[in-house]
Amino acid sequence: MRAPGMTLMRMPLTCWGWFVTAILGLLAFGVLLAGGILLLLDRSAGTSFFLPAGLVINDQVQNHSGGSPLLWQHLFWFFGHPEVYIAILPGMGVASHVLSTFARKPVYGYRAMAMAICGIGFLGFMVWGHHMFVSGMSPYSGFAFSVLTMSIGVPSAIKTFNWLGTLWGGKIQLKSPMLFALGFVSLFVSGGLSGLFLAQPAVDNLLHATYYVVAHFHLVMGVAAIFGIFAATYFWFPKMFGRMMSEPLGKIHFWLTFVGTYCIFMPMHFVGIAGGIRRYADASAIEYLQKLQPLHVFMTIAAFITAAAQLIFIFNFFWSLKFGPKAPKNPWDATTLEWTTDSPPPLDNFGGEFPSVYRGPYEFSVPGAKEDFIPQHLAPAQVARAK
Amino acid sequence: MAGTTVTEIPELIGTGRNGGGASSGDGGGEGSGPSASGGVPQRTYVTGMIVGLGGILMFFMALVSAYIVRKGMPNSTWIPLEVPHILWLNTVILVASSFTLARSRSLFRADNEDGFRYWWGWTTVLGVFFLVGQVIAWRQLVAEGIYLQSNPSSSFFYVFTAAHGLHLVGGVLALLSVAFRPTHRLTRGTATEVVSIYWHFMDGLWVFLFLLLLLGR
Amino acid sequence: MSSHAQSAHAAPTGFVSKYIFSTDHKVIGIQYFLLALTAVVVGIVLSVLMRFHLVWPNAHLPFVSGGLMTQEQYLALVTMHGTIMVFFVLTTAPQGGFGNYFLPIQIGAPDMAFPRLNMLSFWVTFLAFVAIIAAFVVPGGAPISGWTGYTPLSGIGEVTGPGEGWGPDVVDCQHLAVLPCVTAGRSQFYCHAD
Amino acid sequence: MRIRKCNRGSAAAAAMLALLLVILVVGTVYMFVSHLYPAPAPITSVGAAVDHQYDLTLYVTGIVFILSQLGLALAIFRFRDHGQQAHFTRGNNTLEVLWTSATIILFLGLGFLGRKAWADTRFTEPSANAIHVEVTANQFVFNFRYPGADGKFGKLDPKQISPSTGNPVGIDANDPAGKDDIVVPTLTVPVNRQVELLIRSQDVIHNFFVRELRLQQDAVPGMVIPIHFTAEQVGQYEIVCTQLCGLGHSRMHSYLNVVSDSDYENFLKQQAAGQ
Repeated sequence: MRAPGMTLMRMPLTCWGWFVTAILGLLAFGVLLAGGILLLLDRSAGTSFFLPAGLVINDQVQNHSGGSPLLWQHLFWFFGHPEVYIAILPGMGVASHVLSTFARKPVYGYRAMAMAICGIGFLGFMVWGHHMFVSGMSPYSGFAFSVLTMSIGVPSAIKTFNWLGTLWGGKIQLKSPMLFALGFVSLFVSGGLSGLFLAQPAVDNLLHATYYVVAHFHLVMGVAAIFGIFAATYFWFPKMFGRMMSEPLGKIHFWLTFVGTYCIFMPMHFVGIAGGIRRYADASAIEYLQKLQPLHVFMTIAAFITAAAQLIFIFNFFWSLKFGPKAPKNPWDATTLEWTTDSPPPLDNFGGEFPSVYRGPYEFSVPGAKEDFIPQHLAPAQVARAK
Repeated sequence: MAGTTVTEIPELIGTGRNGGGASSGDGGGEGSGPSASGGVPQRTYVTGMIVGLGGILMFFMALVSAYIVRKGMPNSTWIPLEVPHILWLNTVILVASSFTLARSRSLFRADNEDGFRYWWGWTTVLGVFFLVGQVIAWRQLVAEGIYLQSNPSSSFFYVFTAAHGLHLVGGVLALLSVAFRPTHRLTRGTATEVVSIYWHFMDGLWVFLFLLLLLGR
Repeated sequence: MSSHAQSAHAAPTGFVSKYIFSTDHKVIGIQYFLLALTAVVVGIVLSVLMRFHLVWPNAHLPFVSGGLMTQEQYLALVTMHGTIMVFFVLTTAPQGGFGNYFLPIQIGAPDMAFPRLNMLSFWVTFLAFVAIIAAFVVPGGAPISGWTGYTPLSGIGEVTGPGEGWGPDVVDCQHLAVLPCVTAGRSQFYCHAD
Repeated sequence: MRIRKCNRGSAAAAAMLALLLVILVVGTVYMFVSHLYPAPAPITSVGAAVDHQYDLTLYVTGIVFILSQLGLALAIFRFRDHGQQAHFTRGNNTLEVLWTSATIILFLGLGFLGRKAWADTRFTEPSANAIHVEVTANQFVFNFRYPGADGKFGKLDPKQISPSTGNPVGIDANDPAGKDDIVVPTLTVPVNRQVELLIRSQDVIHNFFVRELRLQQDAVPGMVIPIHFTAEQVGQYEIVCTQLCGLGHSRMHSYLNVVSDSDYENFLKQQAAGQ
């Protein structure tokens, strides 16, 4: 299906992200399905896969025998952790893509980036136990999972450094997609680093099931992934709907969302460190939780503002659908194939003339070329040279 | 690519590295690229089936690991289940169906349409026999008063057989559709190939599950 | 060969085949995106309610029966926020939405490998979403055992209250079951290394 | 070409984003340094070890955080589009290898250093003279059972559980060893004596968490999970449940009283008399 000349190492990093994500989903969801079926049977058919003997609910003994609650946790998290990367990997791909385009620079260390995506996907299947350090699982396997989890920090760090390398020496144009991609990098760093605390069972003794965890996964897989989605939306909206989105509205949306999310989730770390426990409906029963209330007030106000800011995005989206300025084929001077076809693309995407690929996906600012970008489909002869 | 030095740049504007263009041929199999028609190369369907089987395999492996863990639980009151003897017959039937299918495929390649239909039909019949046999096995267990919730071992027995049975029903339907329905996007060669891959997989999977239920009690 | 060459991608006519049950990966991508957009609005509303309850637990809310939000309602918010955000936003938008739309174009393909499978998986996802939203209104209400659904809490009706609570999640499992199909469809592109 | 024109980013936006990142770094560092909302001081040596490991991680991640965020800010501002030509490069393998190996050493080293604080609570056996207390969690209370004078816990029988008649954990009435067992709703332990908790649950998964002990352990039905600690400071500390266990989750808590040896003896006497 790939176009002539589109070798794996010429694919945009977005495709690498989607590819690995597809594999993760393929292998992970089946496991959740199995677990879900067993759980449903426990609920409705009176089996006891996960339900141990001698449960006393409302003073009545349940007639289940010797099931294992931990078994469910293992099945669930074997799916659950890859799911985290299913959410974030496409975001990483989009971020790399957009950063390179608007820094007018090739992605720094393309091969390393692609390999890092694969590495994260691979390691993602071997770290589910770090959700279960204090669950009663063997402490020795807990330690093994801890080391494996720490090792996921390595490909993540590689990506971060390469993103910085891509920006360094670039010619950065702060369009709304670029702003969100930059926000993605910042959020990914902030959220990823707190993972290094949670990856250690000893420290997890203090932080497990506190708001620290909530802050961590919201930053890294929640907000960061959603920033990736926003970047993708602002970046590809012209291609998808043939009109440009409003830049000023996009920028306002970014500033409010960026500041807002940090105002929500940074204080959350401190609630967690002080022992604030997640999934508590009210803090009134526990004495020490009272002291943390001011932080909660701050976060809630920030949450209201951030939520309201999203209305700007929704308005911008639908308003631009109707009234946005017509988009040219290639509004961002980007190099990948989607920008060689009409906006929006015809039914078979290329109107019958399928492109051939002659070069890597991120040929920006190549010395000797007239334009500061060389689309993938340009044959060497077609490249205009600088005088 | 990463780490290539700035000296290669003229080459970038120039030929572009390792070919590209029409020279490298198109991605599709059977000489039909996307550029020719909007269609999908036949080999895609085979790969698709293999990839799909990967997902199915993970599903069953999850169940199997659950079986092993659950069985190893302390004080789990696990009563080993005496598998109904008809399962032996069923297993033989299913294994036989794989051979008839292989025979039918080879005849198809030899353009022996009648022979192909004959053995293909036998495969379908054997598949139905197997399913019926599984139901009989269930009825025997029920007659002995062994139900889904009676014991973890019986629970797993029903789960395994039901999950595998449902997948096999799909297989039978596929066999029938190939036999009677003209295929549009797939050539019949691909259709038969894809279906037999699935069938052989389900066969092997059953043998594995049967051995697990038999030896892993 | 010729058979599929002709049947491939005759431009669909009529609203339904063009915009509802379309096999065009671009339409499906937009459908996924809009689904995620709807889901994220729901998820944000839930989270705002949670934040509100955490700070003003005794404030009267007009739309809550009895005015005060109960513990059960709060835990239901937690669970539904998690489930909706993870399955219908974070899984749906980047992969189902943009992946569907741009992966084929970026590698120069006319469509996904299995367009009809692709459409099928969207509509199953859609049904799953409808079902999980329905969990708010089924008798017994939404599940309260967190999106992780740890047993025994999730495994025993009396405790979690809503026996129906897990109903949606089962439908969820169904949609998860189909997801591998679409992932398979997607993986096609890569199985074609020349 | 209209598009090309408006491709110019403005210095203002770049400066603002860079400034925001700097504010983020400064604010975060300030919050971590100022300890406005600190965790309470640990009351065990293991807790101290945990805190040490936490600090270590904080330094490492803190440095990475500051450098990368400030680096991002600097890049955004310095390389904003003011008409310059972007510097063409595809990356540098030496650098890749360099920072890859650096992070491997840094992160994995951190992981292995964390082993000790974990091993102290989880790998080691309790000493022979440790005090044994059985913790039973159920919706939504904790109950603590002391073996009593004979030092043996009586058998348990779920059918005999009845909080109303003062048998919340369901001690088997027919087992003599259970006659002198003491069951109380709060945990009282002597200072500087090792205590081994046997954590179990009657219904759903709960969790036993005391911040000052830096100790968290799920209470899983069907399992009895031992953990041990030695409290070194007299005082009262809150025990909370951190694992979502149902409607009363946020109300489920108890107290850990660390008392002097003599007070502990008195406590045992009173309870024994109360049986």
